[in-house]
Amino acid sequence: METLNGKDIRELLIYIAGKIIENKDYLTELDSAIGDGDHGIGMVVGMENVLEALNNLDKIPDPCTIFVLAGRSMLMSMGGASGVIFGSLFMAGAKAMVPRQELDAADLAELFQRSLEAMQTRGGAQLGDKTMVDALAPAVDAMRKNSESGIHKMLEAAAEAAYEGLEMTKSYHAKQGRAKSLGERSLGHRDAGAASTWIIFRSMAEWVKHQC
Amino acid sequence: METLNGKDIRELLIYIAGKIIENKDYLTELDSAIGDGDHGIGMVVGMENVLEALNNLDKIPDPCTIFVLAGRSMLMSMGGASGVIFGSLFMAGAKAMVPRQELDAADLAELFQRSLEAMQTRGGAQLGDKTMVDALAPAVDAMRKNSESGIHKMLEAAAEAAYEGLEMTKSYHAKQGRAKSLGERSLGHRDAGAASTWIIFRSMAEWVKHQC
Amino acid sequence: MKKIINDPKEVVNETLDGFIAAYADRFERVEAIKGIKIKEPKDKVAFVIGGGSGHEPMFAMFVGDNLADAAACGNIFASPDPNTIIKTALSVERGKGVLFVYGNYSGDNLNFELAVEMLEDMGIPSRTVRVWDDVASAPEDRKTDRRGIAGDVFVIKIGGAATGAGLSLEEAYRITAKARDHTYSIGVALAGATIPGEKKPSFTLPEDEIEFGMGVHGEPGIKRVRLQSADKIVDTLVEKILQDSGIGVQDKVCTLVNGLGSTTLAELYIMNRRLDLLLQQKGIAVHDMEVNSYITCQEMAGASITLFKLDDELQKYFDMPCWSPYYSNHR
Amino acid sequence: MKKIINDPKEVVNETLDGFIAAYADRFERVEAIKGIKIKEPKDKVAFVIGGGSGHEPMFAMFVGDNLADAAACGNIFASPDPNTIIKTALSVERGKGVLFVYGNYSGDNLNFELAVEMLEDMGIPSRTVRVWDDVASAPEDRKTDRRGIAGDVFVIKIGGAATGAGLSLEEAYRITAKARDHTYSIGVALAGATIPGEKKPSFTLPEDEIEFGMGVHGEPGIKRVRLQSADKIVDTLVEKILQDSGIGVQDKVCTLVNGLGSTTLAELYIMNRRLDLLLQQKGIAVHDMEVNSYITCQEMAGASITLFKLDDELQKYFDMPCWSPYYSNHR
Ligand SMILES: Nc1ncnc2c1ncn2[C@@H]1O[C@H](COP(=O)(O)OP(=O)(O)O)[C@@H](O)[C@H]1O
Ligand SMILES: Nc1ncnc2c1ncn2[C@@H]1O[C@H](COP(=O)(O)OP(=O)(O)O)[C@@H](O)[C@H]1O
Ligand SMILES: [Mg+2]
Ligand SMILES: [Mg+2]
Ligand SMILES: [Mg+2]
Ligand SMILES: [Mg+2]
Repeated sequence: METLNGKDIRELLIYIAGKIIENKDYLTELDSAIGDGDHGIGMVVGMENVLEALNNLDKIPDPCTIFVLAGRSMLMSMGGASGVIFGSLFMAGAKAMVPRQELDAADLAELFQRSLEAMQTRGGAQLGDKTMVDALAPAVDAMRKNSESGIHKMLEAAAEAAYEGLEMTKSYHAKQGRAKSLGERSLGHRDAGAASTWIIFRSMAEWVKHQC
Repeated sequence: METLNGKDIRELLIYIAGKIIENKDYLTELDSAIGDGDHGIGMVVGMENVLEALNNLDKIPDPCTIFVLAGRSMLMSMGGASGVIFGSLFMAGAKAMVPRQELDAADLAELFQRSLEAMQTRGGAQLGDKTMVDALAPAVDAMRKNSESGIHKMLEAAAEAAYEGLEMTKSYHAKQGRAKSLGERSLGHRDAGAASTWIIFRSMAEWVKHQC
Repeated sequence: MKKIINDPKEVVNETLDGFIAAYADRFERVEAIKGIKIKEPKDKVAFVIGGGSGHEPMFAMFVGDNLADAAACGNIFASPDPNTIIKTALSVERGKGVLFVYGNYSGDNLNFELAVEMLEDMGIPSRTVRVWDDVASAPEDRKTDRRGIAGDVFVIKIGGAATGAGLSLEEAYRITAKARDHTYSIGVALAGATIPGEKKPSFTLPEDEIEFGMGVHGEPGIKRVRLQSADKIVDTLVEKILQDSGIGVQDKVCTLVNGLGSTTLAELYIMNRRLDLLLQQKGIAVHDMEVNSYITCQEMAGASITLFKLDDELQKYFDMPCWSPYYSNHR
Repeated sequence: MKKIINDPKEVVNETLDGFIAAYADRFERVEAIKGIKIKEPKDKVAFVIGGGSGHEPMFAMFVGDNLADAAACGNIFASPDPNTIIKTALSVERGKGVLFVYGNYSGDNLNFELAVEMLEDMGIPSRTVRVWDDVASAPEDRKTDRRGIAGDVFVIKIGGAATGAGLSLEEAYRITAKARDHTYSIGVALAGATIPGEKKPSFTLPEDEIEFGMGVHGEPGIKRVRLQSADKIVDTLVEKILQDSGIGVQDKVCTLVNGLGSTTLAELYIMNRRLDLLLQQKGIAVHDMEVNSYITCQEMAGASITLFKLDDELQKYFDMPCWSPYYSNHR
C-alpha cells in the first residue's frame, strides 16, 4: 500500500490503541522507576477514548481529520504530561496539514515532523532531555530519509530509530518531566514516554506489514 | 529461710521486675494474638517504676509497706487493665494486713488471698474468664494448701499451679478484657496476664531458692 | 514499620508537647502528667475525656470550645492510670462536678472507676458515660460488653454541648448517656498497625482478606472475607447497624465514616457515597455527614461507619457550635 | 495494597460524589467533568485550583469560603486535561477573570497552559501561579524547575483571601505570586504508596532507610539515609530550608508539618515539637503552626515541613477567616 485513506488511518489507530493497552504494565513499570508510575494508566485512558471515538464514527472523514480526532480524544481526556504530549503527536501535525483524501509516505513524514515541532515548542524538550522526543525525533528523521522507499519501509525505519532513541534515553540525565529532579539517578533507566513512542511506531509498521 | 523481712521483699520484687522485663516480647506476643499487643509494654513500664521506687528507698520499711509501695508504683503509672490488676496484686492484700516486720509462709498466702479477692471485686473476673485470675486463683490455693511446708516449697507449688492455670486458659472463651469480644476465636491462645502471673510466682520461687 | 519518633517511651509526652507548641494560645498541659486542658476552663461542669493514646486526634485533640475541657492520655493503646485521670479532672474542676466520657474497655473501666472513687472521696461528684457503640463486639443483650470506637465523636460532641450549655451534672449526664445510647458503629479492617517501638504489627491480614468488626486496637472481629468492593463493604456494615439499632424510615441520623489511619480520604468518600445512597433508599433522613480519620489506630488500614440517631433534644446539642483543631461544627 | 474502592477507574468520580453527598449545601460538581465548585460563587475574580487526584484533601477539598472557588481534578497523580480545567473555570467565572494556582509539574504546566490559551481565545483573562516550594527538587538557580508540594496550602490560602477581598486579577495575582515566592518546603519519605487498581507500590524503601527530598508522587529525592530520630530528621529538614530561603533572626513565619498519608498525627506533632524548638533557638518568630495531612500521597509514609515567610501584606491575607471542610482559619 502506497497511500493510506481515512479508513486505513482509523484501523491503524485502533491497532496502535490495542498495542498500547497490551503494554500498560510495562509502561507503568518504567514510569515507576523514575516518575510517578502512572504513564501506563494515562495512555490506556487515552487509547480507550480514541477507541470510543473511532468506533462510533458515523462516516469516515479524511485521514488528517481522523488523526485530529484521535489526538483531541487523548488531549481532552488523559490529563498528565502525556495527555498533551501524545495528543499533540497525533493532532498538532494533522491540524497543520492541508486536508487530503489520502496520505502518502512523504505526507506522513511531514505530519509527524510538524507534530514534533509543535510539541517541542509547547513542552520545551530538547533531544537528550530524556523524554519521548528522544524516540520521536529520530523516528521523524528516519521517516524523512526513507519516505521514498514507501510507507512500509519508512515506518520500519522509523520504528527502528525510535527503538534506538528509547535505548539512548538510558544514558541521559532527565531534564524534563518528573524525572528531572533526579539528576544522575535517572541514569540507566528508559523514559516511559519514549517507550510509548516506540510502541506507536512499531505498531504502525506492523499494521502496514499485515496489510501487504 | 522461713520468713521474709523488708529487705528480702525488696530484693524479691527487684528480681521479679527483672524477669518480667526479660519476658517483655513473650508477653506482648501473647497479647497480640487476642488483645492489643501492649501487655509486655505496660508490665515493663510498671516494673521500671517499681525498680525506681525500690532502688531509691532511704530506709527499708516493713514488708507489707514495700508491697504497697510496689503496687502503687504500678497502679499509678502503668495504665491499662494490667495497671490496676497487677497493682492490686501487690497492693490490695498488703494494705489489708496488720503490719509486721517479717512475713512467714502463712502470711504470704493470706496476703495474696486478699489481693485475689480485692481484684475479683474490682474487675469482676471469675475463674474460667480467661484472665490472670485463672493463674492467680490456683496459685493462691496452692499457697494455702502448702503454707505449712515452708516458703520455698509453698512458692514452688504456687508457681506450678499458676503454670497449670495458664495452660488452662487456652481452653477458655474469654469473658473479660479485650479478648471477650472474640468468643470462640480466643480458644487455643494463652491469656497474657495469666502468663505474667505465672512469671511472677515462678520468679518468687526462684529467688527464694537462690537464697537457700 | 518505620516511624518518625525519638524514644518510643516518650511518644505520648512529645506528641502533647508538639500539640501545645501549635496551640499554646488555647491549651496547656496538666502539670507532671499526660493531660491536656483548655487554658481557661469555664464555670461549669467539667467535661473530661480520655483513654489510650495512638488514636490521634482522639482524645487529646478533642479538647476545645463546647467540646472536652481536658483529656487524660494513657500510653499507646493503654488507659491512663488513676493518677493521670484525677489530676486532669482537678485541673478543670470548678466546684460543679466532673462528667467523664471514655471507651468501654477493661483497662479504662478499671482506671477511671478507681479515679472516680478517689474523686468522690475528695468530695467531688462525678458521673461517667462509657461509650459502647461497636455493634460487632457483643450481641445486643450484652450491650454493656461492647467496645467504644468511632462513636466517641458524637458522645463527646453532645457531652461538650450539654456541659457547655451550663447544665447540671445530672442533666448533662442524662443527655450524654442518651447520646451514647443512640450511637451505633461497625468497622472493617484491611491491614494491621505497629505500636511505636515494637518490631511487628500486632496483627496481620492476608493480602486478599478483610475483617469485619475488628476493633480500633486490632482486636479481632467477627467475620473474615475476601476483599470486596467498597459498595459491598458498606452494604454489609449498614445492614448490620440498621438491624441492631432498629433505625429505619422516618428516623433522622448524623453519620460518620471514620478512617483508621492509612486508608485514604478518597476511599472514605467512596464509602460515603454508598452510605448516602443506602440511607436515601431506606427513607432515613440525614442531618449531617462527617468523613474523616478522627479515631485512628496507628497506620491501620480500614474504616468504620457510625450512625447517630437524633431526637429533638440531641439535635439541639448537636447543632451547637464547637471548635477543636480537628473537629468543629460549622453550622 | 488493598483499598476500599469499586472500579479503579471510577475512584476520582466516586470520591467527588461522596464529597458532595456530605456537603451538598455548599458545593456541587461541575457538570460532565471532574470538577468541584462552590454553589454560589461571589462576584469577584474566580480562583481555581487543581491538579492530580490521590492527594486528598488537596485539591478538591480546599474549595470554600475565601479559599478556592473551584477545583479541577485529574486522575490519580495526573494533571486534569484542558477540557476539565476550562469547564471548571467557566463554572465560576464572573467576568473578572480567573486566577489559577497549581503545582509546578510538566503535566500540570502543559494542560493548564493549554487551557489558559483557550480561555484567552474566549476573551477571558487568566493568570497562573505555579507552586514550586520543594527546595530539594532543584537548586536555587533553577527555582522554576522545583516541584510544588505542601506549600500549596499557603499559596491557596493567600489566593483565596486576595480574590475574596475583591482585588483585581492583577493585584490578586501579584500577592499570590508573592506568597508562592515566600514558601519553602522539604519532605522525607519512609515508605511507598500504591495507586488504586495497581498491584505494586510505585516505589519501595528498605525497612531501615528513609529518603530526604522525595516528592509527593514518590519521585525520588536527594539523599537516602538510615532511619534516624525524629529530632535529627527535623534538624536536617529545617537546616535545608533555612539555608535555601535565607529565613533567619527577626523573620516571622507560618509553619506546616504535613503528613503524606499513613504517618500518624503523633509523629507529626513530635516533629512539630522539634520545629518549634529550633525556630525559637534561631530567633525566628512563629505566627501560626499547622500540623495535619493536607497533601497526602495515598498511604505513603513520611512528612514535609513548610515555612511561609510573612510580611505585613501577606499576614493580613493569611489572617482573613476562611473555611473548607479540612482547612479553616480560626483566628
Ligand atoms: N515537556 C515534555 N516534553 C515531551 N515529553 C514530555 C515532557 N514532559 C513529560 N514528557 C513525557 O511524558 C512522560 C510521562 O508521562 P505521564 O507519566 O503520563 O505523565 P506525568 O509525568 O504527568 O505522570 C515522560 O516519560 C516523558 O516522555
Ligand atoms: N477484669 C479483669 N480482671 C482480671 N484481669 C483482667 C481483667 N481485664 C483484663 N485483665 C488482664 O489484663 C491482661 C491485659 O493486660 P494489658 O494488655 O496490659 O491491658 P489492656 O487490655 O488494657 O491492653 C489480660 O490478659 C488479663 O489477664
Ligand atoms: Mg507519570
Ligand atoms: Mg493489652
Ligand atoms: Mg492496651
Ligand atoms: Mg502523573
